[in-house]
Amino acid sequence: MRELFESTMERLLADHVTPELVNSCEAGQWPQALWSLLEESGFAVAAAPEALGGAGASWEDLYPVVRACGRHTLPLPLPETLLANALLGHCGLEARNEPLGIAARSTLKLEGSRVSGTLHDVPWGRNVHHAVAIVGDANPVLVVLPRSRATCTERANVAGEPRDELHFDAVAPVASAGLPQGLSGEALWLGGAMLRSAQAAGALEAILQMSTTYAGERVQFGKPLASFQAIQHQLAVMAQHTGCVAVAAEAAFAEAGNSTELNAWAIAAAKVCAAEGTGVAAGMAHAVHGAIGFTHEHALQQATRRLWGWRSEFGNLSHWAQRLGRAVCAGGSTSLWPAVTANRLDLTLGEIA
Amino acid sequence: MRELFESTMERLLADHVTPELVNSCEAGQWPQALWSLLEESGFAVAAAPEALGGAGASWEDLYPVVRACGRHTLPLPLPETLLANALLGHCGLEARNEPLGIAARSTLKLEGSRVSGTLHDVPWGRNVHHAVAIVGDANPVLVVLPRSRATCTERANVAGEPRDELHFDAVAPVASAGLPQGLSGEALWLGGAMLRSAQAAGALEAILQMSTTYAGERVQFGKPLASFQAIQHQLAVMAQHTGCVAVAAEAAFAEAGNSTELNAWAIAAAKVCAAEGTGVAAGMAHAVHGAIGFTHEHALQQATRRLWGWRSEFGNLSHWAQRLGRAVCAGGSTSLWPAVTANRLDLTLGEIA
Amino acid sequence: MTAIAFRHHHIPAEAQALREQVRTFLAEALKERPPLRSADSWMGADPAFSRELGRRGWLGMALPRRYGGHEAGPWARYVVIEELLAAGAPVSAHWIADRQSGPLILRYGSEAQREKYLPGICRGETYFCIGMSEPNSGSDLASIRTRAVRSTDAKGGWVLNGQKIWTTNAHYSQYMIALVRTGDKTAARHEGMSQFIIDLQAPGVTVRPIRDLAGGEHFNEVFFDNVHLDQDTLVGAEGQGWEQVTAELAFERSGPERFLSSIALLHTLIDACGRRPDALQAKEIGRLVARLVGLRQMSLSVTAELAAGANPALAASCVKDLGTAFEQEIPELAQAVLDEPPVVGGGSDHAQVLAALMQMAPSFSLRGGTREILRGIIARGLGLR
Amino acid sequence: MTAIAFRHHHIPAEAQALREQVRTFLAEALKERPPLRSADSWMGADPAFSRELGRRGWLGMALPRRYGGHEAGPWARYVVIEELLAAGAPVSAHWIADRQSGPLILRYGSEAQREKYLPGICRGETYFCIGMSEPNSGSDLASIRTRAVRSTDAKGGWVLNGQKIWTTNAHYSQYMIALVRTGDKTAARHEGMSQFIIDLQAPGVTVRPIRDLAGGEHFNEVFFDNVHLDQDTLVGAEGQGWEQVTAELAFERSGPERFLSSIALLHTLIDACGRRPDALQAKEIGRLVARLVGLRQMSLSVTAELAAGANPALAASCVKDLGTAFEQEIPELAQAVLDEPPVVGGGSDHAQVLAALMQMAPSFSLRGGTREILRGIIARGLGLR
Repeated sequence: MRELFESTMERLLADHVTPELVNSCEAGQWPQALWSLLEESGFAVAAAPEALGGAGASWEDLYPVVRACGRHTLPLPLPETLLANALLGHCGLEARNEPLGIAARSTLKLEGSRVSGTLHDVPWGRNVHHAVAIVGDANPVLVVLPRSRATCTERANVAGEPRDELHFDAVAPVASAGLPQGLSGEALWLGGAMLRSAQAAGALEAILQMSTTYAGERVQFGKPLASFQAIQHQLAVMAQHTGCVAVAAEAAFAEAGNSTELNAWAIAAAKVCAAEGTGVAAGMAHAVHGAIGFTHEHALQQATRRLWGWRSEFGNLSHWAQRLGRAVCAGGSTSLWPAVTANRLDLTLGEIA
Repeated sequence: MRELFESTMERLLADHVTPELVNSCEAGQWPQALWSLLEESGFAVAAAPEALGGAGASWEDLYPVVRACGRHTLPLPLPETLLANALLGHCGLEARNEPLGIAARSTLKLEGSRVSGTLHDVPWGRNVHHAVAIVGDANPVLVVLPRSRATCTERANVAGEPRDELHFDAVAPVASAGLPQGLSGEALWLGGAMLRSAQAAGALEAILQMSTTYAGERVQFGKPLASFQAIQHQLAVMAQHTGCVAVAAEAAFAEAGNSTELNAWAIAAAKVCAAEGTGVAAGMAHAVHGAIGFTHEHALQQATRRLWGWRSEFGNLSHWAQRLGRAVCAGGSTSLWPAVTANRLDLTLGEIA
Repeated sequence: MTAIAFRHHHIPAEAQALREQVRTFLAEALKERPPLRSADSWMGADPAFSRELGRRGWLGMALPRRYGGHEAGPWARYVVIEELLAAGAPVSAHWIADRQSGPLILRYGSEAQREKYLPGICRGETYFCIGMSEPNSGSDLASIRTRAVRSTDAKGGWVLNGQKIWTTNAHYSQYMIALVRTGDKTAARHEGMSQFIIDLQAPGVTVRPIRDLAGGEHFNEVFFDNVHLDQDTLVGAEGQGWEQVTAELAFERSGPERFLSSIALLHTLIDACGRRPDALQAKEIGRLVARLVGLRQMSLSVTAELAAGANPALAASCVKDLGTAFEQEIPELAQAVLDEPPVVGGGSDHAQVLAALMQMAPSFSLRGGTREILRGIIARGLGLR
Repeated sequence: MTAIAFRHHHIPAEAQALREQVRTFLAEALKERPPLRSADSWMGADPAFSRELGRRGWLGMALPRRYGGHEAGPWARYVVIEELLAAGAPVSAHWIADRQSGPLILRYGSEAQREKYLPGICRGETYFCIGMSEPNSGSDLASIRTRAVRSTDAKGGWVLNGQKIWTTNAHYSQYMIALVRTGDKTAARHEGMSQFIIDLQAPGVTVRPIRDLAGGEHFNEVFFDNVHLDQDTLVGAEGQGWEQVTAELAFERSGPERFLSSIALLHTLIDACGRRPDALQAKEIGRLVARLVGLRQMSLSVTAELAAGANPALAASCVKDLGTAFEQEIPELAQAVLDEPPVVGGGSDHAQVLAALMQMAPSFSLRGGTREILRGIIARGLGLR
């Protein structure tokens, strides 16, 4: 399934996501035609079980899809919709073939059968049909809230992608269910971090490719940029981080597999590698491109600005690094290597500090 | 005075401190002949007032002397003796023309007219004649303790320089005095950090010089190392940090001047720059030199190992950076720029956390 | 070891005395200015503010009095400039005129040029941009193709054709000082170039803004289509443009603008971390403060050398390269040590300033010489090439 | 984008099954070993330990059974090696023989050579070193001058003269596999080189240890003065030495030894920071852990490609260069985040391990290809040169 997903998605995005489209979306457009294609192709619901209207795809299958969204800077909440539908499926709720929002952080409270409060940083909050959130600490419940009943405060991340606040006042969810065994109340935070690490992997591949191509074409001081040792070294370092992020993110998806439980250890490692790789590679890509990469038309900055935005979303470098560090220290040095080889350690240990 | 100090010291050390001498000292030798030269030339007591047997030299005058000790990796406690005699002078005590130890950290307690406890990390503790420490928090007193009355546990820093523990049991100081107004109970810690930043400045200059020379001579792939862009860039970055440490350290000495009070702000900045510059430059110097720089005979490693040792002594990078950071945060952003331009901010604010 | 002899320098007391005046003025003048605009110091143009600085005698400070200047010496100028930048004052309108064009015209210009341009610069009314880069030239200025040829008609002078690009502030400057070819096409790469003062209102000049990644318009393309240049628009000697520009660049590489570009973000970060930062925040803020202290000392050292008539190209390049690294590190660290994402169009001051500087920062290593150029200069200074 | 296709790989279950066995053995075998000695894994030689590994079937694992090997496949070997290195086991004695010389002899050696050397390697009794660098050659192996010329006397074979330097472990190895010149002096730089197995006890061989910065003796100079080499000491084809060495190096650049060299210090750092690290310590330790996880995944990806018969030179160089940066970062961070100076001859385990690795770390980017060499390979793989 994975190969089919990958090739279909790559073709679809390569055909439709142009720098012009991305710019028009930053200016406020919602590319309905492209979203309809994604709905028709079944990607929006792919992560839900077949019995609930999805394709039963595992996270391992979906890794190249999310990575491709990053590589092409898709200006639509497809990764978020995949996650939302996966969670609906785990909770036994019907998949929704529509743009869905997710809110990992909120002030939501359940009062009887209605919820009130604010969802923070909802990707494309202004455009989605419903938003998915988890409410309650002791007995967490997944709720699906109609966007039409919310008031929206528009915000954007550094790349101009909508990250809105949705305010609900005594609104009845259109669906809700308690979380099943193994599904963390943090699932949207963990899942969001996992998605962003895969998108970062894709965008890093894109800027490496652009930089390599540009260095081969651009002539300075009578020879191609690519022939300067300093440029070669920068591209080599970019390649190293790009490879590291790609494989760390893939491991996070593979460890999640089809189970309800996401793997916090592998996700933390991937998100940290992605945040760090972004810092190294985005700066180098701009250094290689020079001024041209700063123009509003250039695809480079569409990728780098998203990388800068994504690395702060669902926990920045220190958030995830500190969780890893606290967990390892709490377990002592003898916990480290077994955790590395098992790709697993209980990160809730990290909450003690 | 400064120019005379600088040229005299440079000549003296260039003539006498060879890699062989440094190695023999690491193996346990005490170079008495060289120390006698330093005593005869008056450097050991230079920082004390003339009335108390010194030359009344300011720290600004002495900066090039301490930097030269670093550049030549002088295997003797001359910088520490300068500091000890400066403090004796501030306390109205007679200067001592002999090798002196300093202990910024100790468990020393004053009981009547006698002291007991352990002095930690005393440079050349096994060789000095007396050690200077400050005892007591409320009414701190400077004490001069006879080395002959201590038991010594021998330790060394990463460069093999003696950093011994001296244990005293009910020993009467040979001299003691309360600290005058303006002299901090931390004076040995601050002063030690100031000395190490100047030594680092000198050693960084030395390894830049060695690396530049080596890169010009060594041929690889048919051309001098110096002609490779990657090598040029590394040496350029080394030069930047070397310059930064030199001027930051000099500023710390200049701000201290002749006054009793050392400038914690300028010292903190210098020590942080030195620690960071060491990390960058020592690694690059070894990368440029390749395997030859690892041999026991080579002067490069004599300088880099001291740099690695010194950056941990009298507070590591984080110690001083956190003091700066806490002080600036406690004052709020509006305190930053006035402190930068005045080269001064009360760092005791930094102790609240 | 003398190649990089940085020496500690105190700013003389008479120059220091200016500091409080400038601070007091800025505290009042900028009190309503939100942090997001302070982040944009270089890019923020405010002609009224520039004229006010002119009135106060803080522009053209080093220029002779007979041209409207104040003969105030390099240290007074340094104090004023660092205070303006640290406060995030909107200096962009007059910046290039005050820093580069004025001194260039004084040094190489004719008496007529000095009289024509310098008084307006000192008043904060006359703005310049610098025409260097061209499409396909980038850092490689020797490859430029814009060309002035001797006019054959009665007016004399030259006729200019070609194009400049990435020209900061061309859209509101009255003049450009451009480096163009005047020699024959077979000349060596660095020969046959000259500098001209071009009136950007002249017929045949077209300025087209370039929209940047953050949506702003600071850069421009400037096209020259048979633009007539009078004889007295030539600055300095014909064919000496390369040498003149090279001397100018050394000046450009060591001032406080080479390490203060992200200072507004350091300010919001300090306040966002609060009075009791955690161990990570304290360490990284303190490390940045230490580097700031060190860079300023380096910059003062270079200023002293320039004041003494030396040409400290190596030291100046050290300040610029290390300073740029510092400016670029601030947004990286700010994003890493505080878990607050950068936000556009809302959110806290810190989140917005972070978003702005995150996007601007990569450009800091392009202006005034790329990292490769600077390190090449340093390597040459070390005797490596 | 396919040039650096790192893919996630699970280690197969049958190889994983070995892990607990190895761990249990190591926990017992190394329980008295102080951290300072664990820090010295590569450099620590312990022939008894090596023979014990041989007895357990954990050496020569990928070699055919008929030579004493175990035909265990690359994953089982990977598991054993990473467990040994993570535990800081003293692997130095057999390391090169097991990792490089054995596979080389299997691949290029004659049947007689295989029968002569491989069983001893599998038993942990026969140790090899590698003769590559020479004075004035450094990374530039094509410039080596040690030369074997055809013997003119009755015995046949070759006569070897010259010198190798920086030869790790030559002082206790029985054999060296050396790259030397056999072609005529006018041959191109990479031509006319061959590999020989040299008996280090043979007449004319002198091994002289080089004392290193920390006072240890791991490197050697090895001198050859008319050393006679039998015909059957030539490995592979005459004149093919360069190609053989190049293929060997790719194998050498992606294993866990390329990022685990400082693991003992990460262990002592974790314990020295304690169960409740501060914000700075938690962040830096966590960042290192994340990088370790990522590097291991990269290394597994390269192992899978090697197992599938590919030659992932670019990916392997990525692992080595990023892995070395990681190994070198650990002592830097350890010294920065905990205010405990490195100590020699006393003090805490952490202080002593820090002192040891601080001094060793710069060498990590010299062995197995310098940073410049590796980045050059990556750049070539990206199509840049």
